[in-house]
Amino acid sequence: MEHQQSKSFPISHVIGFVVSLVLTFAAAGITLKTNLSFKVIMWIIGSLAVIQAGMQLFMFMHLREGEDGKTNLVNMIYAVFMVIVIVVGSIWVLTSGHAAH
Amino acid sequence: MKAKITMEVTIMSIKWDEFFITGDPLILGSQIAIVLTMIGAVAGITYLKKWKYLWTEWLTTVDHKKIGMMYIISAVLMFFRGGMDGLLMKAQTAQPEMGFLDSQHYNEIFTTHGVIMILFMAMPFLIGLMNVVIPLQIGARDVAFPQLNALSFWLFFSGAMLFNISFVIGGSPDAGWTSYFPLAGKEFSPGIGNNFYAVALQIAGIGTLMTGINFIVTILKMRTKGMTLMKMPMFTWTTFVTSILIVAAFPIFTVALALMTFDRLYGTHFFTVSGGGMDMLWANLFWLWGHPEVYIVALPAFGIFSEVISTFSRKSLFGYKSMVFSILGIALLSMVVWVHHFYTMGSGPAVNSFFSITTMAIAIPTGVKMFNWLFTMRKGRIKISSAMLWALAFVPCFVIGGVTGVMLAMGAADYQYHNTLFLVAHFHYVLIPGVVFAVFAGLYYWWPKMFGFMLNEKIGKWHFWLFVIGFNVTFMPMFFLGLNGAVRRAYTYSAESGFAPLFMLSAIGSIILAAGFAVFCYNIYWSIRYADRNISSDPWDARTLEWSTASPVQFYNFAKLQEVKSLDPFWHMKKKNEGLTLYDSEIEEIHMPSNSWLPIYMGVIFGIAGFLLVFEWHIAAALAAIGIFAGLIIRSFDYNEGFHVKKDEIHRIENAWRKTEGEVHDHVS
Amino acid sequence: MIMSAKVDTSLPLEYQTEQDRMNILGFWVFLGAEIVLFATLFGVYGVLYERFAGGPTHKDIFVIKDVMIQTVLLLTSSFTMGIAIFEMRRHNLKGLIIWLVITLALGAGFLFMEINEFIHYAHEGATMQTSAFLSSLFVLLGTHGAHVTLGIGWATMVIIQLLKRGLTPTTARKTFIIGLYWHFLDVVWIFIFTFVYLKGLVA
Amino acid sequence: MKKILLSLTALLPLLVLSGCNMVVFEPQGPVARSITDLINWSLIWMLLVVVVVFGLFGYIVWKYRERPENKDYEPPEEHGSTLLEIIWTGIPILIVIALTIPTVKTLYALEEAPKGYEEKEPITIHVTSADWKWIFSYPEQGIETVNYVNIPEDTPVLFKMTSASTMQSFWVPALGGQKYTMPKMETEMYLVADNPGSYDGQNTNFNGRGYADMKFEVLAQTDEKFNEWLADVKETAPKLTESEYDDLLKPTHMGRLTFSNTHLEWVNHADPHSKAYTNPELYRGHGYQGKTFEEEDNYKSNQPNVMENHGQGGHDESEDNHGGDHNEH
Ligand code: HEA
Ligand code: HEA
Ligand code: CUA
Ligand SMILES: [Cu+2]
Repeated sequence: MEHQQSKSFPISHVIGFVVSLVLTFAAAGITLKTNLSFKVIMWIIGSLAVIQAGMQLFMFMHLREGEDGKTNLVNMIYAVFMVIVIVVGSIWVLTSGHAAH
Repeated sequence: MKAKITMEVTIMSIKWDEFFITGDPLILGSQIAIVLTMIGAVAGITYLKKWKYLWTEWLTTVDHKKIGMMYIISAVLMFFRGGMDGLLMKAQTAQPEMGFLDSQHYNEIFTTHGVIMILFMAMPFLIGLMNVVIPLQIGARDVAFPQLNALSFWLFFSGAMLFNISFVIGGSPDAGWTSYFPLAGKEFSPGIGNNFYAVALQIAGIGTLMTGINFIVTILKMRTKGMTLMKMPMFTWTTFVTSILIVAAFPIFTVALALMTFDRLYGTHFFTVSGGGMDMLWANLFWLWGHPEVYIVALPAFGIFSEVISTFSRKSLFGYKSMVFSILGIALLSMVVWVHHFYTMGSGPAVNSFFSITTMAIAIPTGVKMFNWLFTMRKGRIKISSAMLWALAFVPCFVIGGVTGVMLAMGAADYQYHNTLFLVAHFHYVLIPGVVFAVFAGLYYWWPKMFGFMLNEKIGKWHFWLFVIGFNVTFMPMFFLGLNGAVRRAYTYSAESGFAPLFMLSAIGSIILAAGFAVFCYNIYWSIRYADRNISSDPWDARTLEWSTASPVQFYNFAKLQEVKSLDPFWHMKKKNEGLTLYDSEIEEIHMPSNSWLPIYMGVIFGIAGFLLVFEWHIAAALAAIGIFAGLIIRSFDYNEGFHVKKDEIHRIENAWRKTEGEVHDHVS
Repeated sequence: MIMSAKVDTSLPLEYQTEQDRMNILGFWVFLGAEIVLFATLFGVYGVLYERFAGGPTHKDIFVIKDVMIQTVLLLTSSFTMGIAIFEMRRHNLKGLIIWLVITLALGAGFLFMEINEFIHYAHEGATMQTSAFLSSLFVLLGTHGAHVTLGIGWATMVIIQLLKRGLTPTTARKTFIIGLYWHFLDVVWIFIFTFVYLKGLVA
Repeated sequence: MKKILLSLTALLPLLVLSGCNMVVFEPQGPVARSITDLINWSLIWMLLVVVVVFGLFGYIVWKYRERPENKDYEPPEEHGSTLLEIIWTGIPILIVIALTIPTVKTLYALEEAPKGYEEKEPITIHVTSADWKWIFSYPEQGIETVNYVNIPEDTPVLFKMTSASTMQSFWVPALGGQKYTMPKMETEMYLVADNPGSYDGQNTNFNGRGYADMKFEVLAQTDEKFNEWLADVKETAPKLTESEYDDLLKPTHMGRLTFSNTHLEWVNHADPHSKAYTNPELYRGHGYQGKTFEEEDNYKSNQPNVMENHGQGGHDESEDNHGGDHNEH
C-alpha cells in the first residue's frame, strides 16, 4: 500500500520478471550444460528455486503488506517448516535402515 | 450361511445382490431400524408441521451457536454408534473362542469404531463446543466466515453419513482405522468397503480444514477490543493452536486419501505391492497426519479443562504464560514424532532414536500443564460440580495414559508393546479422559449457556461414577493382557492363552461404561422435560465473556461489544461492577449474515457424488460433480449482504433477559 | 460482514472493509494449507521417483524444450497477473481486465502444452498405471494442472463480476485473491521445474 | 479421591489374577532380557511420576474442596510462580534424559548380534510371511518349514524377514521384540533362546480375515536334537515344487508343513524386483465388489474361491462368507 498507487510504471514487477527468467534459465543451463556432480547441481538449482519463490512472495504477492503482514510472514515460515518436515522427514525415514537397499 | 449366492442380479449393470448387505441378522435389523426411523422422522416432522422451522432455523442457519449444536448432536449420535461397536467387540472377546462375531465382522467393527470415534465423534464434539463458545469468549458476534462454517458442518455431516451407510449398503471398510497398505489396496481388499473410507473421510476432512482456517481468522481478527493474544481465555488459545494444527496436518491426509483413491479406483501404484509401490509410504503419510490428529483432539480438551478447573476453583489459571508456551510446544513437537507409530518398520536405530527423543519430549510441556492445573486448584475453593468432577477424574486417568505413552515412546521397549492390547489400553487412557471426559465437562459446563437450563447435577453424578469406574475396569486389564502377549485386532483367542479372566473383567467394565452413557442420555431427556428454565445467565459464577450475555444466547450474541482489560475479564467486571449494564444510548443497529441454502446443498451434492464414486460409477459421479461446480459458481455470484437488526428489537431482547436476571435462584447444589 | 461495514478509504480498495481483510488473511492461511498439500506430493514424488518398475524413466519421457516453454508461459502469466493487480490499484478497470485476459490466455497456453505433454507420455507407454514413479509424477503434475484449470474458471467468474459491477471493494478483493492464487501456482511450478524436470535430467 | 482408590482396588485383583507371569516380564533370551531391563527401568520412573501426581492431586483436592465451613473463603489472586514452573519443567527433562540414554543404547544394540554372542556363528533363517501362515527357510541347511521353526539353543539366529503378501509383524515375545515383514523388502532381527523350550510366536500386524490365527511355534533345542531333526527332515520330508508353493501362498490357514528344499530356489520375496503373488480374486469378501486391476506379474487364477487341499495337515478355508464359519479353528 506504501507504493504503487501513485506510480505509473510497475518497475518492481518488471525487475522481478526479468530476474525470474534469468534464474530459470540459469538453473536449466547449470543442469544441462555442466558436469558438476548430482549433489552440487541439486544444491545450486534448489537454492535458485528458493530465491525465485521468495521473490514471487515478496514482490508479486506483497506478503508483508497490510495490517496482517506479520501474520502472513509467520504463516509462511511455518509452512516452510512443514515442507521441510514432510519432504525431508519422509525421505529420511523411508530410505533409512532396511530400506536403504 | 455357507451357501454362496451365485445368482447375479444385475439391472442397469448394478449388482443389486451385492449392493445391500444381506444375510446377517444384526445388519438386517439395522436396515429395518434405519428405514423405520427415517419414515418416523419424516412423518413426525410433517405431522408437527415443522419442516419450515427446521429449514429456516436449522438446516440453512449460519449462526455459529446452532451450527455448534448440530455438531454436538451429530457427535452424540456417533458416540452411540461407535460405543455400540465397542460393546460388540467386548462381547465377542468376553470369552475365548466366542462365536458371536466372525472375523470379517469383527474387523469391520473395530475399523468403523476407530474411525467413527476419532473422526466423527471426538472431532465434531470438540468443534461443536468451539463453535458455540469461541465467538462468545472473544466477544464477537460470529465467526469470520459464517457461511463457510455452515459448509464445514454439512461436509462433515455428509462424510459421516456416507461412512455410516457402508454398514448396510456396499459393505463396511475392514482394514483398521489406520487402513495400512497393501491390505487396504485393491490387491487384498477388492470389495468397495475401503472406498467408503477413502471418500467419506475426504469429504469430512475438507470440512475440517475449512473449520481450521475459519477459526484461525476468527481468533486473529475478531477479538473484542483490548483482548490481546495473551489475554485470551485458555480454551480460545487451544482452539487457535488446534486450528493451526488442522491447517498444517489435514492437507497431508487429503493427499494420502487421494492417493489411496487413485490406487483403488484408477490402478496407480503408490502403495501397492506391484508396480514399484511402497506400502511404508502410506504408513508414513497416515501418521504424518495421524499423530497431530490425536493432539488436535487433545488440545481443545485441555482448554476445556483449563476453563472448568479455574472456574470451579474460583481462581485464575496458574502459570498462564507457561500454559500458552506448553500448548505451542506440544503443537510443534507433535509434528515431528510420527514415526513412533512404526518403530517396528525397521528404519534403523538413528531414525528410531530421533523419534524416541522427540516423542518423550512431549511429556515435558504436558507435565507443565498438569502441574499448573493442580496448582490452580491449590488454595482454591473447589466446587465439586458435575463439570468439575470430569476435570478432576481427568488428572489421574490421563497421567496413566500419558506415562504409558512415554513407555511406548521408548523405541526399543515398543518392540514388545507394539500392536498389543497394551497399546490399545494406552490410547483409550488418553482418548477417553483426554477427550470424552472433556466433552462431558464442557457439556455440563456450557449446557446452560446453550439452552438456558442445566443438566441435572444428581443424575450427572451417576453418569460420572458409572462412566469413570466402567472406564477403568474396561481398559486397565488391557495393559496386563498386552504385556502377556495379547495382540490387538484379533477377534478371538484360545482358552489355553490364559487371557480369559481379564477379558471377562474388561467386558464387564464396558457394561458399566455403557450404563454410564445411558444415564447421560437419560439426563438430557430428564433435563429437557423437567429442568428449571428460570436460571441466571451466569450460574457458575464464571470468569469469561460468554457468561456476560443471556442464556440461551441471543442470536447476535452481544448488544454491545465489550472492551477487555485483563484475563478473566468477566470476573473482574463483576468484581468492579463495571460494564455490566447496558445503556440505551449504547445500542446500535447490528449487522448479521443471512441464512443460506448453499451449504446444505453442497453437503448433499458432495454426499451423492461421493456415494457414486464409492461404487465406482464414474460417469454418474462426474455428473454429480457438476453440481458441486454449480454450487461454487452460485457462491461466487452471491452478493447477499446480510441484514440489520433494528434498535427496537435489540431493546426488547436485552430488556427481557436483563430484567429477570436479579430474580433467579442459584441452582448449583 | 459482521462488523458494520466501516470503510477505511485510505487503504487500497481490497483492504477497505474488515470483512475483506479477513477474507484476504483467510486466503493466505488457505495458501499455507496448499503449501502443505503440495509438499506432501513432492515428498511422495521424492520417495518414489526412482521406482520405474521396468517402465520408462525420466530421461525417456521428459522433453526439456517443451518444459522450458511451459515455464516461460507460466512465469509470464504471473508477471501479467502482477500488472493486472497494479492496474487495479490505479483504479484502471479496463487495464485490469485486459491484463487479466492476457494472463488467462497464457495460462490456457500452459494447460494446452501440459495436456499435450500427457498425451505424448501416454504414447511412450507412460501412464499413471505403469509404475510408482509415473503415478507420483502424473498426480503431482495433474494436481498443479487442475489448480491452473480451476484458476482459469474462477478468474473468468471474477472478470464477469468486474464487468457487471465495476471496481468495488468486494470485486477488488476477489481479484486480489485470485491474483495471490495465480502467483502461488507459479511458485509451485518453480519447484516442479526444479525438482521434477531438472532433477530428472541431471546427467 | 474415591475414584483413585477404586481404580487401585480394581488393579489389585488383576495383578493377582494374571499372576506375575506376563510373558514380557519373563524373557527367555538375551534380546528379550535387554528390553525387559529397559522396561523395568522405565517402570521405576513412571511409578515415581504417578505417585507424585496422585499424591499432589489427592492432597490438593481433599484440602481445598468446598465445605460448609469454608463457604466464605475467597481464594487469593495468584498468577503463577516462576520457581515452581522451572521445577516442574526441569525435573521431567531430567527424567526424559534418564530414559533416553538406555533407550538409544538398546536401539543400537538390538540391531547387532546380542552381547556375548558375537563370537558364535549365527545361523540364518529366512522368514516369509504370507496370508495367513509363516514360512521358514533354512538356506544353509536346505530345508523349509511352515508355521513352526526349530532353532538351536544358545545360538544367535539371524532372521531375514520378508512377506509374500501384506505387511505383517514377526513377534516372539519370550525371545525379543517384533519387526515388520514387508513384500519386496528385507528386515533383519537377531534372537537367541537361553534354553530349550517352546515359545509362541505370532503376527501382530492386522492383515485381514485370518489374522487372529496367524501363529507359529519356536522350538529351541539342544544342538544335538536340532541336528538330529535336520537330518531327519532331509531324509524324510518331501520336496516343495513351484506349483505347490503357489498354492501355499493362497490365503488359507494350515497346519505344519516340512520340506527338504526351500522356495528361495525360485523366488526371494525380499528382492524388489521379484514377482508379486497377488490375486484379488482370492480375497473377495462380502459386499459390493469393485473393479480390480490385472497386473502382468499376478499369478492368474481363473477359479475364484476354489482351493484344493494341500500338504499334510492342510486346513483350508475357502470363501468365508459374511456370517461364515470362522469359529471352528
Ligand atoms: C488424545 C490422544 C492421545 C494422546 C494425548 C497421546 C499422548 C501420547 N502418546 Fe499416544 N496414541 C494415541 C493417542 C494419544 N496419545 C493413539 C490413538 C494411538 C494409537 C493409534 C493406533 O495405532 O491405532 C497412540 C499410540 C502411541 C504410540 C505408538 C505405539 C505403537 O504403535 O507401538 C506411542 C509411542 O510412542 C505413543 C506415545 C504417546 C506419548 C509419549 C504421549 C504423550 O503426549 C503423553 C504425555 C503425558 C504425560 C507423560 C503425562 C503427564 C506428564 C507429567 C505428569 C510430567 C512428568 C512425566 C514424565 C517425565 C514422564 N502413543
Ligand atoms: C475417542 C476415541 C475412542 C473412544 C471414546 C473409544 C471408546 C471405546 N472403545 Fe475404542 N478404539 C478407538 C478409539 C476410541 N474408543 C480407536 C481409534 C481404536 C483402534 C481401532 C483400530 O484398531 O483400527 C479403538 C479400538 C478399540 C478396541 C480394540 C479392538 C481390537 O484391537 O481388537 C476395543 C476393544 O475392546 C475398544 C473398545 C472401546 C470401548 C468399550 C469404548 C467405550 O468407551 C465406549 C463407551 C460408549 C458406549 C458404550 C456408548 C453406547 C451406550 C449404550 C449402547 C448404552 C445404551 C444407551 C441407551 C439405552 C440410551 N476400542
Ligand atoms: Cu519396508 Cu523397505
Ligand atoms: Cu502418536
